[in-house]
Amino acid sequence: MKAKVHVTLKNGVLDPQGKAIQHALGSLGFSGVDDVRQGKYIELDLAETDAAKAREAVERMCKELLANTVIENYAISIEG
Amino acid sequence: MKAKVHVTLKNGVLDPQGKAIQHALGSLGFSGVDDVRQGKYIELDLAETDAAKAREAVERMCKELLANTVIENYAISIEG
Amino acid sequence: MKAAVIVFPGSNCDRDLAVALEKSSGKAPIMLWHRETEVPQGLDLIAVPGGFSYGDYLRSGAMAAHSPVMREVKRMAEKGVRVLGVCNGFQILTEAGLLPGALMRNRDLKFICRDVHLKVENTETAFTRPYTKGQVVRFPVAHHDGNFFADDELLKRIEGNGQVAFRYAGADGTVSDATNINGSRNNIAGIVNGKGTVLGMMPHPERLIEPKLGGADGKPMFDALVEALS
Amino acid sequence: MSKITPEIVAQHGLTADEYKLVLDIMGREPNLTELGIFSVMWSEHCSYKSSKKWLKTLPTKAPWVICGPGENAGVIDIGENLAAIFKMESHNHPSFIEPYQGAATGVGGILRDVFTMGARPVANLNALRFGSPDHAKTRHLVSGVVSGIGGYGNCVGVPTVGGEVNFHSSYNGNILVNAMTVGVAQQDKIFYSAAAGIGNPVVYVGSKTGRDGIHGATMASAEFNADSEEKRPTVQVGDPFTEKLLIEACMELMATDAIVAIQDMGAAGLTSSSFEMASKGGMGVELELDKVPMRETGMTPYELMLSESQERMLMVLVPGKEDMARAIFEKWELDFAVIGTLTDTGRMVLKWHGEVVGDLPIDPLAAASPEYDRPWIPTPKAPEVQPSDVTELAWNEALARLIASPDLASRRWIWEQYDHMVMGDTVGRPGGDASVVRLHRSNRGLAVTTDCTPRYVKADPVEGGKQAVAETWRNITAVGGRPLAITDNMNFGNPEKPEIMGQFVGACQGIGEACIALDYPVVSGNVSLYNETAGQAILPTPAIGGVGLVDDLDKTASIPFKAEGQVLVLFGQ
Ligand SMILES: Nc1ncnc2c1ncn2[C@@H]1O[C@H](COP(=O)(O)OP(=O)(O)O)[C@@H](O)[C@H]1O
Repeated sequence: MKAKVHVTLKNGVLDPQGKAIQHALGSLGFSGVDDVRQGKYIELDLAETDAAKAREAVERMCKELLANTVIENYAISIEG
Repeated sequence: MKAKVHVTLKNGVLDPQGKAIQHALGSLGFSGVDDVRQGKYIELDLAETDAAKAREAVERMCKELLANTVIENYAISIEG
Repeated sequence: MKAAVIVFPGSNCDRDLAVALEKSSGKAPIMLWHRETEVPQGLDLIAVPGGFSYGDYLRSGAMAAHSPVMREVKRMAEKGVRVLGVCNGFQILTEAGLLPGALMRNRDLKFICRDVHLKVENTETAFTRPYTKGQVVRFPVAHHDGNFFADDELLKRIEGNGQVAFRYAGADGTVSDATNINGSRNNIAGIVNGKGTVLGMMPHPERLIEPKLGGADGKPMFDALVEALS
Repeated sequence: MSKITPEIVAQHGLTADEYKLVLDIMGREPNLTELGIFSVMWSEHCSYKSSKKWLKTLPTKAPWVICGPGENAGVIDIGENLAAIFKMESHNHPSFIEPYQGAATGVGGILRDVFTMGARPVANLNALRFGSPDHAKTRHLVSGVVSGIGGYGNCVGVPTVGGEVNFHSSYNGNILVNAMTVGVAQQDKIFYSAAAGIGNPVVYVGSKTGRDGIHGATMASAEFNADSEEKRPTVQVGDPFTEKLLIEACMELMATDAIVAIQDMGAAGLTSSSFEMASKGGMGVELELDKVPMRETGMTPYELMLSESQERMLMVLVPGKEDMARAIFEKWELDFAVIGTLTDTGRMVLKWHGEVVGDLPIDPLAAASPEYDRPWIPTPKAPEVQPSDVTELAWNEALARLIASPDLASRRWIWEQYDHMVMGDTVGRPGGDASVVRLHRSNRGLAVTTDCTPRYVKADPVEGGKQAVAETWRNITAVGGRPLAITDNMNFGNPEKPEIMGQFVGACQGIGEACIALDYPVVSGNVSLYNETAGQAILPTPAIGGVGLVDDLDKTASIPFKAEGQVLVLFGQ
């Protein structure tokens, strides 16, 4: 199975990267960009074939390694 | 409108970050992780209200700044 | 030699590069702010320094590559003005399309700061002429994203054209995976453009220009530029 | 009915007695914003209430001391109209919770303490203590802290040239991350924090204010426990790129004559910076909080006063210089806002869209904060080790054990992740005794080092304190430097326990005695108490940062053997 994980900064946590991208887009002449947030996108190929079990494993991976839950949220989607 | 951009490494480009995550998951005792790829996930809030125009603008942002097309692919999704 | 050093927000080796240029030429280079839309007349050399332009957020060098001044740098490079990009400067030159390839995160994901040995490959440029082909020199590196990538086809072209200037090597000149500090393809540490007028390199020649700093292998590069461009 | 309940008072880390003092000072019940300000100002972290009495005993004077403790950093004369400005500071608790960002923001904070005084930072050091190497969290913490320190310092472009690392199980739940910055300024261009000039504008520069680390300062003073998990979102994210811009913009403005006073917004942000500046200058302040650049919507005066957002500074300008200053900060793409004026009232008046939302007397808060003479007991003398207590090992086996010991193993893995050469003046790289950075365009240099051996301090705080000072002295002399002054970072457990307080008192005594004997004063420092987890205190760790001058860089010494046939000599007893 394939798992896709999005790791994003929690609301209210400073996002220097997003801020810098927004600024750079402005200097490139792109107007009307009100906000930019940058996160991570992780794709995992899993040997597991049961979706529920796969989700449960990825959930633990997020908590233990992939996300830093002090400042980040994560979202998981599992695909056949 | 909101635009979500996924920037991922092209096939054939080695992904040291993905490899490191895979390895770390292994040492944490997670078995059956066959491959890991890491990319970027960028969310943009746009003033634009027309989806087609928004997509077209974000397409240009990706080409000019958000992705390095020598090594990266990008995918855009636009949401109301 | 009339030289300029570009200063981006977040450049931090701009002064070091200026000191090295001044030491060889006796003349302080012009410091050019990234917002400049015109460069002074009669420049012989433009140096793009190391550092963390725009924090290296998004990708190293990506935002700086789009600075107003870079349009001018490109225009000057087309005219044959020599351009030297060190470290972040190399990343900026690839992002700006002045040099081929891309610089990715180091293989072991860590920032590396130490002296490394380089094998000099191409001595036909104004930058590398004082070295002999195959000579081993020692320069410091200090980077997180120095892993040079080019796909097979591009790599073949770069190699075929003799565009490789330096490779990571051992003290005895061996080039192997064990001497590849960051995972660069073919151990590439620095390349030139097709005409040999633009050099980008991850190691810092400006950091070893006097024995007191631990070595002077970088000094000949600046001396040679002064000689060639005066 | 009272709005401030005893629960709210307790949540703000104030004791019942302290709250009584609040009522006395205010002459009425404070509102929440005012209470928040008291809690921050009177936290251990800001007020030094448990340690002040003992810190006062340290020797702080010498003919070459330009400014001792009390300012943002200490200042010493290094000749040729130059001054070295330096300080060490802890970021222990945040680094345990989020090692990368905690350590990174620690570096950012100490850099600001130094450049706020007009010095360009020229060297960073870091004194680190981790739990035992086989503890489950240690690896993660070591790698996070080291990459955080590197991530910030490398980006800002200040070389990280030295430090120290120890491992001991007492740090398993409470690591220590002490960061030191050394800067160099022209003696006639040193900036202080005392506000002056009625009517002068109070100016905010740097990053926008968010809800970062609200209550961070109180957290740094409260003992860790299981529910510190809940305090997690209070960790701030560092933005070294903005810090670099802030350094350059401040340096540019400092070259003019526009600044009357300047201070960084460290722990306790706008509150401590505005109170300290006003209190030192005997001024009053009126702040219009709605003018503060804000990162988020719906922020309240309480949040603005308590936010610990990073990369911000507060300045008092010469009237009429606002536009010139604004142009500099805008060039560096930083926020700039006039947020208040100095008054002659001796009070801090906080306004929110024209309405007064806080009105507090400055001096009783800042200068007259509580001071405790906490009970302490001297550490009992440890029994002397007898030769018969020691098992003898074959010399090569002993050597192998020493080399393999985590406390002695090579630190190359760490310093190679730090750019220790940027700025082109690192003459003595890490790996030797003190590191040496050249004074730019000269043949003189600064020798810098940090040292402490916590197990010695635990066995005998007085001797251990002396030893830490002496070790920095030796490391500086070993490279050919003349030791001039130190900064200290006192990391201890809960001072409400008399044994812990006894360690603190003993270490202060030892440090003081060594400094007097060596004519080597303390010019700045920082105290971090309550370093305990579940009642288990860390080893007492008074980390010492030493700075010395190398008068002639052609006369230095370094560690490597230089050639075959040279003679080895052993000095001392
Ligand atoms: N955290 C660190 N960061 C940078 N350099 C370090 C760090 N820890 C140790 N070093 C360097 O490693 C060398 C050895 O350190 P240490 O064992 O403390 O030396 P000594 O005990 O001789 O003073 C010194 O040059 C020191 O600056």
